[in-house]
Amino acid sequence: MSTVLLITHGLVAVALIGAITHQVLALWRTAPATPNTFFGRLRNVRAGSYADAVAILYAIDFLLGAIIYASYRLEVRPYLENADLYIAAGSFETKEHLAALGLGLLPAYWLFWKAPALTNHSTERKYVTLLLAFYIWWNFLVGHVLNNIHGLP
Amino acid sequence: MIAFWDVLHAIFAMLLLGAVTHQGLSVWRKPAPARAFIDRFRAVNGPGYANAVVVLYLVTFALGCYIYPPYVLDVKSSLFAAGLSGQVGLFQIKEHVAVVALALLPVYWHYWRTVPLTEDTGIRRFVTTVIMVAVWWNLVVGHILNNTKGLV
Amino acid sequence: MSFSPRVFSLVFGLVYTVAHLLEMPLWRYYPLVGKFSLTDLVDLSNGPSMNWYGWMSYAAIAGVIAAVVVPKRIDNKIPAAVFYVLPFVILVCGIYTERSWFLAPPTG
Amino acid sequence: MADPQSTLSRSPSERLFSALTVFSLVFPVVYVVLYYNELALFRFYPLVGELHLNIQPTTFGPAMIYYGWIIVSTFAAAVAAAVVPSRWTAHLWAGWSWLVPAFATLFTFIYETRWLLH
Repeated sequence: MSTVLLITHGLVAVALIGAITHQVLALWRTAPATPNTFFGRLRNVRAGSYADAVAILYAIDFLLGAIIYASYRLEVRPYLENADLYIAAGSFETKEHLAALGLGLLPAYWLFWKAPALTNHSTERKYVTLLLAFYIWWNFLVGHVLNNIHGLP
Repeated sequence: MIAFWDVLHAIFAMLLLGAVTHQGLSVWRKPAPARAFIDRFRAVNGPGYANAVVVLYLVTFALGCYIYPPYVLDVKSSLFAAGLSGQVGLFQIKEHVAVVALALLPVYWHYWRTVPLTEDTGIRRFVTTVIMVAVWWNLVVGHILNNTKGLV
Repeated sequence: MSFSPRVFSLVFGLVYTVAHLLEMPLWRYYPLVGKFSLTDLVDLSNGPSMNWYGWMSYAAIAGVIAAVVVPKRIDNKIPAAVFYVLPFVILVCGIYTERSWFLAPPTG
Repeated sequence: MADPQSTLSRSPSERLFSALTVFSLVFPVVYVVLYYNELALFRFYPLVGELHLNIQPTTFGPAMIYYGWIIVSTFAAAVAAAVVPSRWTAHLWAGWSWLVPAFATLFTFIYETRWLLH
């Protein structure tokens, strides 16, 4: 069962990383995107339209992660400690904390995009979105590396 | 070091999944204004993705070829010894599914970039959908196997 | 001289399937010892052999030759319906040869 | 002359912005304090699938206090966001809403280097 939840966690993360990467690239674009190129299309999106998707996907992915975290704690963490893989264990700890900090950032993130009253806070919006994107990418990479070292049963 | 290539393979697979899913869903969409998020996800310019899908597929495929020997030596033998031959069989099928999409890549590109979009819409839609499903199958199977035993 | 993507896809898929069904790789790779061989190195100390690259090599060579050699008028005669069938041919043959992994665990 | 700000009732956007800023400031600070000091509201023992307020014997398996950190941080941040009057935060720089989480992130990386010294 945790394999199914893990794969789902991974697939939701793929959708989440797609949405936040589209948004960040569009948000931080300085020059106009060159049309008809892959990278140009990646950035040539309406950044605001991703806020709902990112918030919902993040919440779902956090919940899935929180559920399978118990299996990780029972199966993977002891393996890492017995195998002296402390950097891997420590990396996953940062993943855990960054996921929580991202959850705490979600209201600010969503409101900076959605609340009409906050439209003039473009600088804050850029940094809040960038920070959330960093959390998502970091957790995605660390999650992959850890899963490659030792999976869930 | 092999773990680096494995994660790189996964990242390119993810980019490929994004591009081919955008295009794959767009070929089944009837022209209409796109308001909801999933509609905008599908209301993309299909031809614009063909080159990206071909390049991303070849890079992902090449990375897969590179990490395949360590998989045979390390993972396949362990799974077989552990009696998980069903999972080994799943990965064997992943090989063939990868070749199905590889074989279709030239004709996929042909129908997107050479043939006028008003012609051969059926085969274009079918070939694009097959490649999309193949990429999804291989990504999920790859993750299942990686979860069972990784490349270290 | 032109290169026909349709002919290439068709020939690549069919040759791969035949090479795979007949267990006939152009070359084999032995990852344990890092050796390439055109023949089957029966000596077990070489570890497992990988034939997948060899099947694809046959398919790629045949595909490229056909894509260049086959004239345009024949290429145009290939019905698009062929590409509705080709994926299933490759896949069904692939699953058929791998069935033993699911039925009775194979010996090697 | 009376300060117009204090006499006028705050607009919904100001209250919203104030609550948002407070939530974003309080959550990371509370969360970091909790995990740095390993303070647990409750402990979840996945091996036996039980929640406990107190520490259980080792036969219960490893204890997880992550869930508690999340719940307490969210609750504290929400209460603060509801309670803190917007006139206190009216002049607060909006950038704190990302800078404080950024500092919390930096602290997390520094703190987790402890695993390197294992």
